[in-house]
Amino acid sequence: MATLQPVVLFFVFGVLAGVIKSDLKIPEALYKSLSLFLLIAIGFKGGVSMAKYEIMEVLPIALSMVVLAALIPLTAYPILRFIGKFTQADAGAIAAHYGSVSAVTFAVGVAFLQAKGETSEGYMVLIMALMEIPALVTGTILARAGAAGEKTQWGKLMHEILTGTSLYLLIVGVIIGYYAGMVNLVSPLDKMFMDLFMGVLAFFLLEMGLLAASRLKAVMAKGVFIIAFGILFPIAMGMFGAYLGWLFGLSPGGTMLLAVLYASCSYIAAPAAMRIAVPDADPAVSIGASLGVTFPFNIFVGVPIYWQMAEWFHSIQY
Amino acid sequence: MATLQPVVLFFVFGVLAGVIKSDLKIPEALYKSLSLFLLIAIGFKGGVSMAKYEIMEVLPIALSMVVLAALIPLTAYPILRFIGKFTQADAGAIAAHYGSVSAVTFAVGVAFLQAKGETSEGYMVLIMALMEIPALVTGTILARAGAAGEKTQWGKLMHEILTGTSLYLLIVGVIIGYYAGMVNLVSPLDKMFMDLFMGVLAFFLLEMGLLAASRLKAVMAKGVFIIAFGILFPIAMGMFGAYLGWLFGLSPGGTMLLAVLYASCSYIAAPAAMRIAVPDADPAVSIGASLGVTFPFNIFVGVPIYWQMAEWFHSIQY
Amino acid sequence: MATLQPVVLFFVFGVLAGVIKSDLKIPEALYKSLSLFLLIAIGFKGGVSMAKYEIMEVLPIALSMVVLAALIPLTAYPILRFIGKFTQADAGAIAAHYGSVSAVTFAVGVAFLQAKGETSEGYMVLIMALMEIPALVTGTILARAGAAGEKTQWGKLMHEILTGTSLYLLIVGVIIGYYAGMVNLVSPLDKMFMDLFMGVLAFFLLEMGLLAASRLKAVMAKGVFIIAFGILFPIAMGMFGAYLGWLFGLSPGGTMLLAVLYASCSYIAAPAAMRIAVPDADPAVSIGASLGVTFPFNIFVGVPIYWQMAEWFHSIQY
Amino acid sequence: MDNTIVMKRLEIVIGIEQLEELMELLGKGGVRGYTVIKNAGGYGSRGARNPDDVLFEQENVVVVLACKEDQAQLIVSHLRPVMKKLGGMCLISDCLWVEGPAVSY
Amino acid sequence: MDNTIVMKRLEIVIGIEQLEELMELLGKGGVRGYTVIKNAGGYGSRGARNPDDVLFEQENVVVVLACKEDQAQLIVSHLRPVMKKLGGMCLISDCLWVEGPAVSY
Amino acid sequence: MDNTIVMKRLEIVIGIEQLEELMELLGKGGVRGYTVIKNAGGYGSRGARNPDDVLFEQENVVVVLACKEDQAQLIVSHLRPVMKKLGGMCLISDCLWVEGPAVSY
Ligand SMILES: Nc1ncnc2c1ncn2[C@@H]1O[C@H](COP(=O)(O)O)[C@@H](O)[C@H]1O
Ligand SMILES: Nc1ncnc2c1ncn2[C@@H]1O[C@H](COP(=O)(O)O)[C@@H](O)[C@H]1O
Ligand SMILES: Nc1ncnc2c1ncn2[C@@H]1O[C@H](COP(=O)(O)O)[C@@H](O)[C@H]1O
Ligand code: NA
Ligand code: NA
Ligand code: NA
Repeated sequence: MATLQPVVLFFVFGVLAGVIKSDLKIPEALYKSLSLFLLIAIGFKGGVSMAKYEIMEVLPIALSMVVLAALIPLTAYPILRFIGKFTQADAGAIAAHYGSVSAVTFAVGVAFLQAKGETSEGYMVLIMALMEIPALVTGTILARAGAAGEKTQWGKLMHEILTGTSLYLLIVGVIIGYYAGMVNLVSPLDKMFMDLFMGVLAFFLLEMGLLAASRLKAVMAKGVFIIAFGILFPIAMGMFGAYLGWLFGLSPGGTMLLAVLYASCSYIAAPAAMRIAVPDADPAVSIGASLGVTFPFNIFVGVPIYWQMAEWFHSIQY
Repeated sequence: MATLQPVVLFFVFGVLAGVIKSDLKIPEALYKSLSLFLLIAIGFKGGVSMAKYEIMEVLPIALSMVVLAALIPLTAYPILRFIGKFTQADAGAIAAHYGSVSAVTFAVGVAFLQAKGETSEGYMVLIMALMEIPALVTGTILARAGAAGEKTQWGKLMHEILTGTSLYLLIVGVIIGYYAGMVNLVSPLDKMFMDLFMGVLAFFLLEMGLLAASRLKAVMAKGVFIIAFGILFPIAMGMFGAYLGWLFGLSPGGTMLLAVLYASCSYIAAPAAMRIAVPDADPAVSIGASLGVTFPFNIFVGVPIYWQMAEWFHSIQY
Repeated sequence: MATLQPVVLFFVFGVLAGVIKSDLKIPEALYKSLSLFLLIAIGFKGGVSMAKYEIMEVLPIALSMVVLAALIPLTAYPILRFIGKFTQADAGAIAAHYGSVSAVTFAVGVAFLQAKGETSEGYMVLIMALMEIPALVTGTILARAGAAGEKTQWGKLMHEILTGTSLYLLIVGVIIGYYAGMVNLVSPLDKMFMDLFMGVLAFFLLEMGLLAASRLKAVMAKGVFIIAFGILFPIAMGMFGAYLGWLFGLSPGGTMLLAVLYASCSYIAAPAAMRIAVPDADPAVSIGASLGVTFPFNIFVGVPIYWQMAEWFHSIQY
Repeated sequence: MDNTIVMKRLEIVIGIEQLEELMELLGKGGVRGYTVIKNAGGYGSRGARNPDDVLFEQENVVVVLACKEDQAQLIVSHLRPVMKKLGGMCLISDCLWVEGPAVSY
Repeated sequence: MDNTIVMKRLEIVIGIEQLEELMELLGKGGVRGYTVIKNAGGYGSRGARNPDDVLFEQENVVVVLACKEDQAQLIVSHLRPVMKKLGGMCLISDCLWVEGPAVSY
Repeated sequence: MDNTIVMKRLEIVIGIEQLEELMELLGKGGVRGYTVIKNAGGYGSRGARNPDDVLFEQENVVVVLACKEDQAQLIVSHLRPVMKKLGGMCLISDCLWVEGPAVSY
């Protein structure tokens, strides 16, 4: 078993603070500031290491993995709709959440690799940024296809997806990191965006713990199905991601990160997009499952499992 | 005389900004964020260095020093009640403040040792976290014993003390620091929680100066007694703490920090607890004395004195 | 052509976010916190390197450059009043803005030198802090001389100028940096105020881009004159500053920074002061020109030009 | 005015530490709509309260609530006994509710 | 009361995502003054709205507006048709405007 | 309504830079209670005021104040002369004060 990273303990103590009703509170401005930081820093880090590749060479692979991510909501939807008995709107919205990604889970994965001394492909972060698009669009189509009621505001939705803070800052980080890498001026910026990464993640996880604690009750009320789904579905998708990563010839580290991307689900960008696209879906269920079940599962259990999967695939001789 | 640390000058300029009515303002969210940081960082640092000890060996010593801290409010109360002529409620509440500790004063003490190249026992921070408990409980008993009026809300008070942000985050810091030290994964977190410690303290002291300036008037109005008390009582308690530290065989650095803990008084955790436990006490006096008199005295004059005391005790041959 | 610094790309993406109406928002508390940080850090850095000089030796030179800065609003006023056809109040207020300085532009200049490996005189930051005074006073006189209406509140204005956050924190930074340099205790503070400088600047520039985008429309409406003024006037003043710097025997780096100070204009301290001194001036024009035109011009085009000027003057043999 | 219903407007100001208790009371009163403005300050029988004080929580909360007269009567009768502990203020005035599709009173 | 004008006071509570639309409506109604309080929370037909939720924007906005009766009538007639989409609440009450030099109604 | 006192409700909106002056005025008027909501924005004779503008302080403040009619008269008489400099708005309406143990009016 891999050593538990100290940083994820912050999540545990965030949850605990919520459970024992501590008066601990993270100021909203700090939470938002830290999330801006994490998005830029994740992008920057990826961009810097992308500077070592020929972009044009990796682009087709990256785009394939992005497009294939549309399969995730397509798999989730029937399970949610027909086994979970969710309404079309809810099933589609939850599917969109699980097709999307969690940058913080990705960050925990990166930290895991770092502690192991493993490297990964820098453009994984580009895949993360772009994966939102097919996931949210597919989820919306599933939620709305044939449904009565007001017409889907596709224009507004696409604007929200494409200019939303998450995607925008990740891309900004990638571009600036890439440029800094090319002109060899990474140095004074890395003191902030690389050295402080783990410390900022610690604070962020503390707040995530508090948030997860406050959402847990809503999810528990929804019964055992959503909890089972929140654990089993990521494992399956992680396996699928690891398989694809290996197939496309990624390094073991990159393979594991692709598994993390496929397995993780969104609780920031997707809720905002779904509110516009599928206003009749209940955000409590999707956010609750995403943040209260899948996120903790992934950072504690999932990440080491996806690493095992990556190692297992890479041990195959053929 | 020891060199004045640059970091404490930030306090001076915070006070000055208040006095000349500068429009300088620290955003509330920044103040709160920095205080979260400092608590975790202080705990973390202590936890990391505790990883080098056998916990079970130091626990009895640490707990003795915690329990003995109950003597501080017991000493303060009669002075405040009978010489200072405060009401029972006020005397008890102020006694609780002086029995408690100031994490920032502690931090200045740590910075002082660092500049001197002296080390100290990591578990001092554990003592700091736990000292709140006997101090606040004793102070409350003194304030309420035999008093008429509503019954003391002991349940609510103990919840506030035990789950309050200060104690909780110090302990969280200690645990995670200890764990990180044990598994040898301190490294990426120290970039944040250790390297930035002094810089964050600088900002915090600037704000503390602004706050102290705004409280000074209220304290001045209370006359010369409270000012004399705010200076002389910490000296006496510092001496007591230094004596105990030496008695228990702490290093000179640890001895000095115990003196700082005994001499310092609270302006964050204690006011919150006293509002619940002793609602009829006037917070203006206790916060004013604590922040307007004792805090500046300690960081400028007290800390070097407590160091002298520690050195003096440790020079005793017997 | 010099390499574009990665950090200024953050400004570009801030503007872009505004233009495409991204929901990206920097929390107000973060913006304010970062600006406190930058002011202290700029001062601190300057103060530390001032510790290497005999203050009394450089003071006359520094003060001369401060006093000569009064010429900037005196030059700007007739252009604005008679060519630009602005009202007396508006012309005076804009002149005051252009006589003042932008600490962020200065910071970009410092970063430029750093990337080039060039040094500069530490007391440039003192000049920056003090330049506000003659600029704002002269601008106010120009705006109010002979004007009817309420009397100028000189007392209130001087208080605002002298105790305003910008000037105050720069001076605080200088003093503490100087002291830390003298007692050789720069070390733990530099981890914050020096190492993180560029990263903080990056965030700040992102927000400045957002702000500039939101102001651009107001400035465009004012027509081509103000845009031409916002570009040509700084070039002329930059030339004047570079000439003075060379005349006073500054290093090439210092010469360039003086050019930056003369060329840059204020959008924080000056608006606050002008609201008190010239309440009938329209802040939309002065802030718009300052932030929407001159600031971006300076950080992208001006800074490299001023460096060329400094090199050119220093290549003169006489 | 056309398409309006005669109603009562309640405006309650209390310390934030008592908000939870107030919410429970309103729930018992069967209230189906209210608006909460946090981060208020003020002055009253307990002296000044400044929401910006970072050392000592003193925030006030303003709760505005439109309802039918009989429900207002009910809420006030629930509220008065605890007013002693709650402190703060409660104002009642007349208002017209502009009818819309949603009924949240 | 001396030196006062009889006017109407409108108090509108909506979600912040609809503020822009409301502002346009008020502009069309020829409104010359209003006050906006953001960061409000509340409860209504769509359930609870908590402005402090960091994951999901649920902020309410309170808009207070004093105007002459006929203008109030006009604003309400503009407002009612869109109330369906807007949700929220709109109260009208009587008030006196204390005359000053500036006329912003 | 039972257990209520007939009172006046004042609602004042001014720029934050004038709050101190207003507080002094209210003090002179013998006011014993008021509520302050900061961070408001709005639109009036001086144009739009946006509390979120980081470059230029434009915050408005809403002060709500319940008092007896004669005191309202007094406060308004104090307020009107300075309204010119203060700008902003002041509304007066009728209300009932729900009696409690504390008297802060
Ligand atoms: N009866 C009421 N009294 C006060 N505020 C209300 C009332 N009904 C609704 N609101 C406010 O209007 C917002 C939107 O209402 P709704 O669209 O019905 O959910 C709520 O979140 C409340 O802030
Ligand atoms: N008719 C009105 N209704 C509501 N608020 C107003 C009205 N007129 C002015 N205000 C408020 O008073 C502030 C100052 O007004 P003024 O001094 O006229 O610009 C404005 O920014 C608004 O917040
Ligand atoms: N007469 C009043 N007018 C407006 N607000 C009041 C009044 N009296 C009390 N308040 C508000 O109610 C809060 C609590 O009042 P108290 O419990 O009397 O101190 C005060 O801080 C004010 O915000
Ligand atoms: Na996913
Ligand atoms: Na103590
Ligand atoms: Na200038």
